[in-house]
Amino acid sequence: MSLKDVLSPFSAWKRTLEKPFTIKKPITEREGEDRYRGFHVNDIEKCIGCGTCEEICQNEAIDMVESYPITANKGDSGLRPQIDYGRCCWCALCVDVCPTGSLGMSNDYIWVTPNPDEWVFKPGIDEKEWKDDDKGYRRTEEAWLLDPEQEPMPVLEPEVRKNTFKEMAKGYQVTMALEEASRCLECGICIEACPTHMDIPEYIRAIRENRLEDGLKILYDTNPFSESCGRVCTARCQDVCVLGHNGEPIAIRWLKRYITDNTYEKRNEILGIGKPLPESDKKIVIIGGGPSGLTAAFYLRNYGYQITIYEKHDKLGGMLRYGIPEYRLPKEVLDREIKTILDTGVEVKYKVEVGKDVSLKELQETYDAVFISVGAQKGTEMPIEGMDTLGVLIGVDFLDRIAEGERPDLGEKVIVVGGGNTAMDVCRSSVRLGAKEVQVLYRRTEQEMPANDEEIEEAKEEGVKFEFLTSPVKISRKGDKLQVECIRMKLGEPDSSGRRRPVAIEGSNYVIEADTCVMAIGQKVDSEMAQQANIKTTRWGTFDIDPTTLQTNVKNVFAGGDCGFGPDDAIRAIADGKKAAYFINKFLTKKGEPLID
Amino acid sequence: MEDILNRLDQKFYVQARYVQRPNLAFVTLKKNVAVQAITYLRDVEGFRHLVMISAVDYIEQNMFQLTYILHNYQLHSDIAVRVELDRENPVMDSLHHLWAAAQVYQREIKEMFGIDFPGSPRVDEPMILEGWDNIPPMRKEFDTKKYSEETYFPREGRASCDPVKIMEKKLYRVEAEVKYEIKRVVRDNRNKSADAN
Amino acid sequence: MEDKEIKNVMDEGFKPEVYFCDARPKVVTPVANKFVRKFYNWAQANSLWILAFGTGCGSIELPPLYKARYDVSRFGIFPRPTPRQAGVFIISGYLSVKTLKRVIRSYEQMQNPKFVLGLGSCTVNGGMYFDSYNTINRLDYYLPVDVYIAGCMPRPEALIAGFNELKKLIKEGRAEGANKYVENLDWYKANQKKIIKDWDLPEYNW
Amino acid sequence: MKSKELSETIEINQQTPTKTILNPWQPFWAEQKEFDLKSGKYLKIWHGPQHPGVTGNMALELTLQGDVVVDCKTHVGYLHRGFEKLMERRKFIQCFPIVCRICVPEPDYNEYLFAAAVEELAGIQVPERGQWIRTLVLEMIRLASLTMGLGGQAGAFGLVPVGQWGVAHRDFILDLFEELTGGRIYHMYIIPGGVRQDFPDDEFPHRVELVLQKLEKLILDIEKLMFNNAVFKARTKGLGKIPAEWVELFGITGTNARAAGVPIDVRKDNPYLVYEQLDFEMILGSASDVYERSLLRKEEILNSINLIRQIFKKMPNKGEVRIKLPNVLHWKVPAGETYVRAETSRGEMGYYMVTDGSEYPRRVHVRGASYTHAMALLEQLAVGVSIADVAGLMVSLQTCPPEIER
Repeated sequence: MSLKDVLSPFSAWKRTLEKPFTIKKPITEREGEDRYRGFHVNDIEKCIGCGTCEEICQNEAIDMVESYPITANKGDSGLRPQIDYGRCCWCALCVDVCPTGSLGMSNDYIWVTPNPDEWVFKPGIDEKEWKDDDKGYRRTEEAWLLDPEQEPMPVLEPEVRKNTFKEMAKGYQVTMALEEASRCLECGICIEACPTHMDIPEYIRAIRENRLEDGLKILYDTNPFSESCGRVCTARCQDVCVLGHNGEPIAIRWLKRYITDNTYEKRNEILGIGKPLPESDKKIVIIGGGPSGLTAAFYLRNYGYQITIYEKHDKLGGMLRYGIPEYRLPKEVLDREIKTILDTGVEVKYKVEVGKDVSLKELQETYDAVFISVGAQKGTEMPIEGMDTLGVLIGVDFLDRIAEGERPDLGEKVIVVGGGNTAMDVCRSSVRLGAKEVQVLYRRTEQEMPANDEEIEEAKEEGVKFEFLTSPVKISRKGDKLQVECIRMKLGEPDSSGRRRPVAIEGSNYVIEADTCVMAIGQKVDSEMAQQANIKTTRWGTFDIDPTTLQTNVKNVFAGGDCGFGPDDAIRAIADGKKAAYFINKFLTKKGEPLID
Repeated sequence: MEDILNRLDQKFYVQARYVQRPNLAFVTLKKNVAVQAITYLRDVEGFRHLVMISAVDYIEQNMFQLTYILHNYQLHSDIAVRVELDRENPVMDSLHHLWAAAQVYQREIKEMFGIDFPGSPRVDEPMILEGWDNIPPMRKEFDTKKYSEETYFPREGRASCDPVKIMEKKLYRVEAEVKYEIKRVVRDNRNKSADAN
Repeated sequence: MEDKEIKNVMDEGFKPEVYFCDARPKVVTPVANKFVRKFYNWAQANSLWILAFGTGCGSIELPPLYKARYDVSRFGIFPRPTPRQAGVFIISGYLSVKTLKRVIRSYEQMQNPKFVLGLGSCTVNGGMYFDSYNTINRLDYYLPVDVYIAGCMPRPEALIAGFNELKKLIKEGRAEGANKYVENLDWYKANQKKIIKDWDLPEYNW
Repeated sequence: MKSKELSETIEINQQTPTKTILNPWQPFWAEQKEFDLKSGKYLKIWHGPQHPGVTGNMALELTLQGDVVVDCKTHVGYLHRGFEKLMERRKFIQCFPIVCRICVPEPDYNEYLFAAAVEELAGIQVPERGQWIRTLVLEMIRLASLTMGLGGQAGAFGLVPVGQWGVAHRDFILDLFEELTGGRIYHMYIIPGGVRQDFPDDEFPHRVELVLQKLEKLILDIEKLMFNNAVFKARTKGLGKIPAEWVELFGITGTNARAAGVPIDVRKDNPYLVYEQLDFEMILGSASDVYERSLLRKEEILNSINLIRQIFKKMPNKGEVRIKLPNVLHWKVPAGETYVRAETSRGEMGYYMVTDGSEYPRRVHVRGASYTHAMALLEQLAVGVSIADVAGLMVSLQTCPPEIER
């Protein structure tokens, strides 16, 4: 022990002159850092109540609860997270996983109370002092735990597909499907958006767990047109998909297609179709063998009724066959799918047009129930001069002809009027028929186009030109060319549908030369047969039905699909068919009682 | 590494080997030669550091797997010796005489898995748990959440809603009824036809 | 203890009932005089001595609290090494069953007035160990808690806020945890005995 | 101060395996000593769990003769939460918020090791910048832990000012963590695939440097106050000597082994993360007593400061910090087994992970660095030590009860 060892500790005295480390006012002086993970905040406008935070929370600290003033809505379950601070560990996994980015954490961290039952609150709804805090932990793009990118669907190259009606999308390979299926969060927000309410998370889970047979069964529980829907559905589910808020939605449609693509050979076997079904002596007639009618037939057959379908054409399928070009839905796919439905034991009368060949009144009297699903097959004509000029075609008729196998010569330049999915089908078919230049005229802008974005994108890839805010006013013929006179439009006030109404700009007329002009601006219902059985129709020509039960004013006649609600997509028609099956069964089993409470 | 494993294989039959990365290999040995083999690895091959002893419960195959990880300071590499034990009567030879640290691991494994190491000091004393009267907690059949809920009174008043159910109730009640009824009918038919086969 | 007593202990073994007061505790009623009572409360509120028993992870935030940076001794808060000198018991987070037994013992040894501070989620509803087989879920079944502090871990500032709340309660005369324990002693004991399987403590000792 | 008697009893401590062992199955560490408590010569007391000197919540059952310990049994389990069991019912992503609770002073090692084990089994490569940030975080937490540990070591021998400084300076490091990660004690920052977020801004390294300078200044003071202190020297020199032969026998790692002159350091032997690209020396001692171990820890603080500076100099300025995982809610890790290790301030910490291809780990075993130090070793070392020095001895082994019993 040296003297140095005794003295050197005293050097610590020099610290007495330093400024102390002590924080003078501990609670107010130092607020949490910008990234500090304090109490939760929630942007309740952004939050859609998907419950992903609840699922990832390893402490089971989060409950999804109904919370005033939020109510359930399209794409929003109306639930909001409620957090138990007797469980939370402030790990912020819920923030990092939040698909919409609504959840965050404030940098406020002081909360003391003598009452342990207070420790549950709904961030963003309950009044807390940190409710509107901007500081604190927020999810950044790099910290997001979810994958915003959709697995791309392999498609034919634009140069190849321009010349062929072969199916464009090739379908997912196994690894791609697994990858895509694993993105699903299983929140179930999509189920509501689907008109037929398919169990989407369930079949996606079946894919992930490689139980494709189960997946097929789940599909056929709610939709007997799964294979076609997997190709051409408008996929309203994808519009509300929770991942779509900050990235690309799950490719639900392609996943559905993946199941059917891999099981179609054994479909009847898996589903037990062809095996005896319950038999009832009641007979039901279905008018029109489109998606709606066939769906109704499939499920009514499962109830045991005897079904007869009256079909105007020589093949079933309705708009799926005659409205959708082959490159999106190959005919063999449709054929094998319809065969599955017919294998349940449905009788079909082809080439019989109800209203002309046989009267509706007669059917209504001889059968126990009638389901009308004739669709909306008539193309709308534009109320302009020169509609009957040679070379002016109607969109649906045009597609019908192509579906029948015709390959008309359209000339060099084709003009397509309209902005819906039919217009897209028409213009893309025109490209495939060899038109050098295809131009789409639409009276609003691209944002308002009702066609799917995907379709528009693909049409552009194939070289289709788009001309927005323009509308034809007159068509005439000069030599072998059509002279289409157009007028420029501008967007005015929003109308009843919420879209801004186009208004013509006076004097902005100009002329486009073309070989063919196709009008694809809408369809109407042909409901002439209704008078035969005194069925009421609406002023748009659709059947006047109860929107819930699909029943017309004649008790045993039901109508649905496009002819009930006006032109819409296939999945809507399928949903109507299913609903009709349910209510027809109810009508036949509970005679006289009201169909709904 | 391969040489060492080959030499080990010659002396004590190695049932399975698996090289996870160049400096970590797993070998499976028979229960009766394991302690000899570990002594050999320690004294001859220079694996003188017992990193840890651990057990894995393979309830599906009705066995426990004991893992001894040994480290060689010269080669900077590890060999993990795996020994499979019968789950009904799990007994293993103790190696407390090789490493002083082993007795602690063995005590813990005895407590957490119920694998016995006769002769190991204080092996029957409870180490971590006090007054435990259930099956050893690390065994797979022990459900910790259920036990916790039954024993420790979680706070009441927590209830969660399912987004799907709530949307069905609020937004499309009739259609949900349609869906479930149709689903029931279709499934009934399918099950009947499956039964008929 | 006399030498003779020590010899007795050595020979016959330790008998807790002889050496500990096993009497049932009594409720401490506040002083009737308003001014004296206020003075008592003021004095109690400003000398909160913590029992230095780190029961869980929360104890890692206690040293910063006592030490130079936060220096709570200026607020009359100071760690004490033994329960006999301490007035505040900080349950710093989760409690395993084994610790709970020692905690109860320490709590009962503390003299009145005494208070319990529950730190973090674990004391409220199990926190992140809600499904663990060895940790209790809610502290208020076994010990009366006066103030809870949110966090996992709470920052020392939050702890100081908790002490401020406790001071407020004491000054208002509402920190009645110890009396609650006495009044519901049977209920607390029954809960404690339910989970402490090898109960070898006297009913109440101090 | 050591009395003459005491220095004699310390001789008991010097038993080494070179002593002839009569029964190979009952070596000295397995002997059960019996003491006749009724004779009045011995006294049994409990040191902990409620004791200000123990590190964390654990207990030593000491048998004393006078004030010298003749037998010591450690009792753990007061902090047992069953992490290994809890992890078996949590998905891989859900595990990482709970693993950091295994060791309170150094949570990031648990996060890193868990992530590293999962990454190895799942075949994930972490981006380079992510690796550098991970190394930075690990060195920073080592610094924080050592600073507090040094303060605790001094505090256990009555040198309170060092404790005050150490804890306060650790707080400055925690402030940096708060900026970087958003958490003060539990950072939950290293996740499988990388780290959660990049630096908050470009000035962050500068703020770290300021804290490092403060620490360097502190070390100078600590040297004078603690290591040149006659009282500290007298109490710690010769106390708790670990013979070099014990290192392998007891599985001693880290500073405790290096103080005995055994050159083992996972950062050098099995370099992980970016330690290969960093330039540092293994710090070795020889005396292997409490004083030497404290001194080595002081050196380790300087080493860590040096490493942090190097990291800032060498790390890439831009780049990804983590790679996207597959959907974490359904993430399945392929079946396999692995063991990963890292050097914490207390020694080698390792994670042994077994997966079976499902969404949950089958088994995770955590080799706590102080597991053997605090149990088998302390039981041997405490024998022959004065009761007043037991707490100091325990701190010098850097025992950490939460990682012993998990």
